Parts: sequence; C-alpha cells; structure tokens
Amino acid sequence: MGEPPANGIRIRLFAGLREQAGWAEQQWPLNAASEPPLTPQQLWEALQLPGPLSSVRIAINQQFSRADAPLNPGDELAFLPPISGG
Amino acid sequence: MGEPPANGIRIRLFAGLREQAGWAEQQWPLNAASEPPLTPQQLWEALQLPGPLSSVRIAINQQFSRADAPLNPGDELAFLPPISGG
Amino acid sequence: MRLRIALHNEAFEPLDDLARWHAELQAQSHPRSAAESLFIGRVRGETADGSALAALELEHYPGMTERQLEQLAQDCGTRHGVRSCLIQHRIGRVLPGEAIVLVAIGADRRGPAQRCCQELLEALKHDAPFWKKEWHRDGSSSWITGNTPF
Amino acid sequence: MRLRIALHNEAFEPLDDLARWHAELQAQSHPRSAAESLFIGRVRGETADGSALAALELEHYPGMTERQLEQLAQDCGTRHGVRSCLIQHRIGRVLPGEAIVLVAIGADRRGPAQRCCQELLEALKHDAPFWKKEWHRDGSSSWITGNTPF
Repeated sequence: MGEPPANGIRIRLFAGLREQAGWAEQQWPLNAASEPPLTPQQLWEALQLPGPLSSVRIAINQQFSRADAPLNPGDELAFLPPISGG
Repeated sequence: MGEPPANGIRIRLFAGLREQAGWAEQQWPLNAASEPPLTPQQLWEALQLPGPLSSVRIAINQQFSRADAPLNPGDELAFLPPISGG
Repeated sequence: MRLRIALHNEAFEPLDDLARWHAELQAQSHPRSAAESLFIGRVRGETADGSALAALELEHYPGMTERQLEQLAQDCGTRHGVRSCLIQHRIGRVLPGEAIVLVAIGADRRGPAQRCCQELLEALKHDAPFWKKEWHRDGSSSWITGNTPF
Repeated sequence: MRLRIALHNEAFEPLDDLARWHAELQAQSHPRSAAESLFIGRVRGETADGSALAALELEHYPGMTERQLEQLAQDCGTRHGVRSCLIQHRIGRVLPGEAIVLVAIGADRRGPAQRCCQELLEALKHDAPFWKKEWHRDGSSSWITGNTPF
C-alpha cells in the first residue's frame, strides 16, 4: 500500500525557463548518494538547460541552495529564473 | 453696520502655555505701525509670559514667524508651546 | 495631486475613511495608484511614564492647523511627485485604541509613496500645531511636550 | 508576533482583508497597535515598455512561496520587534487596477512599523518565488525579469 519512497531527484522549472526548456518537471534517476555527490550544476549541464547557470537561483527541497550543494535521493531541485513579485 | 476693522494685536496662547499664563487670548492696543516696529519678543516680555521665549514658536497671522518680525495693526500673534501631533 | 485633509472631533474608522476616499477618486476618474503607502496611528493604553492612560486630549489651532497640514502635504507631495494624499487627524478627547492619525499616499511607484508617507508623518508631528494632554486614571493630567521616539 | 500569510487566486479587496484581520486580532485580545504601516500594490495599466497591459499573470512555486514568505516575515518582524504582520499576495491572472500585494505591519512605534513594512516589501519582491508575465492587448506575452524601480 502507498507509494514507495521517491528515490530519484525531482527537477522543476518555472516561468520563462520552463517555457524555454519546453518542460516543467522531470525525474532524474539516483538510487543512492553518489561519490563525488551529484550537484545542481551537473544537472543543469546534463539537461542542457538554456543560458548560464548564474542567471537562475537554485532551490533544494524548497530552500535556496548553492549550485554545488550535494543532492540526495528524494530531493526536489528547482531552477528559478529571476523573481518578480510584489 | 459690521465691526470696525480690528486695529490692535490679537494675542493667543495654546495648551500648556495658556494654562500657565491663565489666559487664552487678549488684545494689545496698536493703532498704527510703530517705529521701531513692535515685535513678538517685546510682547512676550511686556506680558511677562512664563519661561524663555526660545521654548515656544511664534505665528503671525497663522504662519510661523520670527521673534523679531514687525507687527502691524490687525495682526494675530500666537505663542505656540512645543508641538506634539500625530 | 488630489489632496484631502480633515480633522475629526469624534472617533473615526480609518478603513472606512480610506474606502470612501478610494471611491471618490474612482468617481473622479482618477485611476487607482500602483503604489499606496499608509500609516494609522492609535492612542496607546499607557502614558509616557508607563501608567495607565484614561484619555488623550488633542488641542489644535483652528485655521492654522488645517492651513499648515495643507502646506506640508503640498510641499511633500510635490517633492516626491505623488498622485494623491489623504490626511485625517483627530482633535478633542481620544480614547486608548482609537485612531488619532491616518496618512495615505498614492503614487506611481512604491519609493515615492513610502518616502512621502513617512516624511509627511514626521512633518505633521513636528510642524502642525497640535498639542496632546494625557489624562490619567486619577483625574490628573499633563501636557506632552514632545513626540514619542521614532 | 501575529502572522498571517495568504495567496489569493481571485481578486481581493485589501481594505476588506484588513478589516477582517483587525477584527480577528481584536477577538484574540490582541490590543490595537499604536502604529500600523501598510502598503497596497496594484497592477499598472501599462507594460514596462509603455504599451497598454491586458493582464498580468502571476506564477508561483506552491509550497516554497508560502514557506519563503513566512521566513522573510518572521526574520523581518523579529529584527524590528513588531507585533503583527499580514501579507496578502495575488497569484493567477490579475487585471489592471486590481490589488496584487498588501503588507500590514503593527508595532508599538512608527519607526519599526515603517521600516519593517518597507523592508518586507523589498524582501518579498526579491526573495519570494513569484514570476510576472505581461499579457499585451494583441495576445502576445512576455515574462518580466526584474522589479520596477524603487
């Protein structure tokens, strides 16, 4: 019963970045923490996302994070284009 | 008909200054502009108002004015203790 | 700049006054401002020395107070290029918790709206002839001779 | 500090929300604040390049946006020692003239209320995940990649 615990990385894109990339969300397989650890920067490059990584902000599990932060199975990673709220 | 034009100086006190002095308003006779001109500072002293003149602000005809501004017949002079609005 | 200044000698509800002000501006085809900065001041329950306050009595200089508020608002509003300015101020006997002042500034951008609202509040506290007397619970009273710290 | 954060996906009336917020605080025996600083932001009728705007579309990151707003409000409120904080923010399609953001800060003194309101507004503009898309009259659209000047 219930779903098995997610063990990949859930990757999410928003706003203009989502439209440019043509997708909103995908799952990246990762069964165990790798050594050296997988980072947002590596995924940005592997996924061939548009523009320089410095143009976006990174959130891991809905908290702002660094591009070289280690990713673990089950993490939610988001690439956030420039914010314009309020 | 109607009142003759006021030709004295109407002097007004407010708030704590009014209570200390024991009066709110009085008329000071002045039929023509005097030479040298009568000033708020002279009236402050002549009326023996309490405390230093520097502790109050002066308004002539409801505009802030200087203590040595010349007074003319018909003027309204007010001595204003420290303001506390808002 | 649309400007409205009013002195109330009875309790007023800032949000009701604001709603009326917005409706009037709308009725005059004044488009809603992109930025509105507001301030509501209310009477504290305590005197400056910390004892319980029964009421605040607000004296003003009829004529000069209104004129001075208008001058301060015009100067500040022009300096910051704002679109609308509403000032409501109590006079008379004001009870703890009741509103004493409302300032509402509409502008095209948040910076001018906020700066004008803040500066105008300081200006009216220092340069509009109002005087506050604190009434204590025991029936004694004392004039306040300055403003609360910023 | 009393804190309320809400995202609305339909038009909201800032003054109605404020009245409800005040009534709730009163019902919880939270005495009215001596100083309340407020900000209301509305959608402009024009795009960044000056052409007529049909609508603004506000995207957010469900979950993170609310969490981030709460964190920013807690940090800012604690830093300034304020008593209450209300943030209302629109999401979805917002029409010109409609309210997009409301910030209301209650404090014991005007300085902390004003500073907190101003800083929190800047913080949420820069650090809460919202994205605005401008919809033009001709059906085209473009993402805004920054905030309007202060």
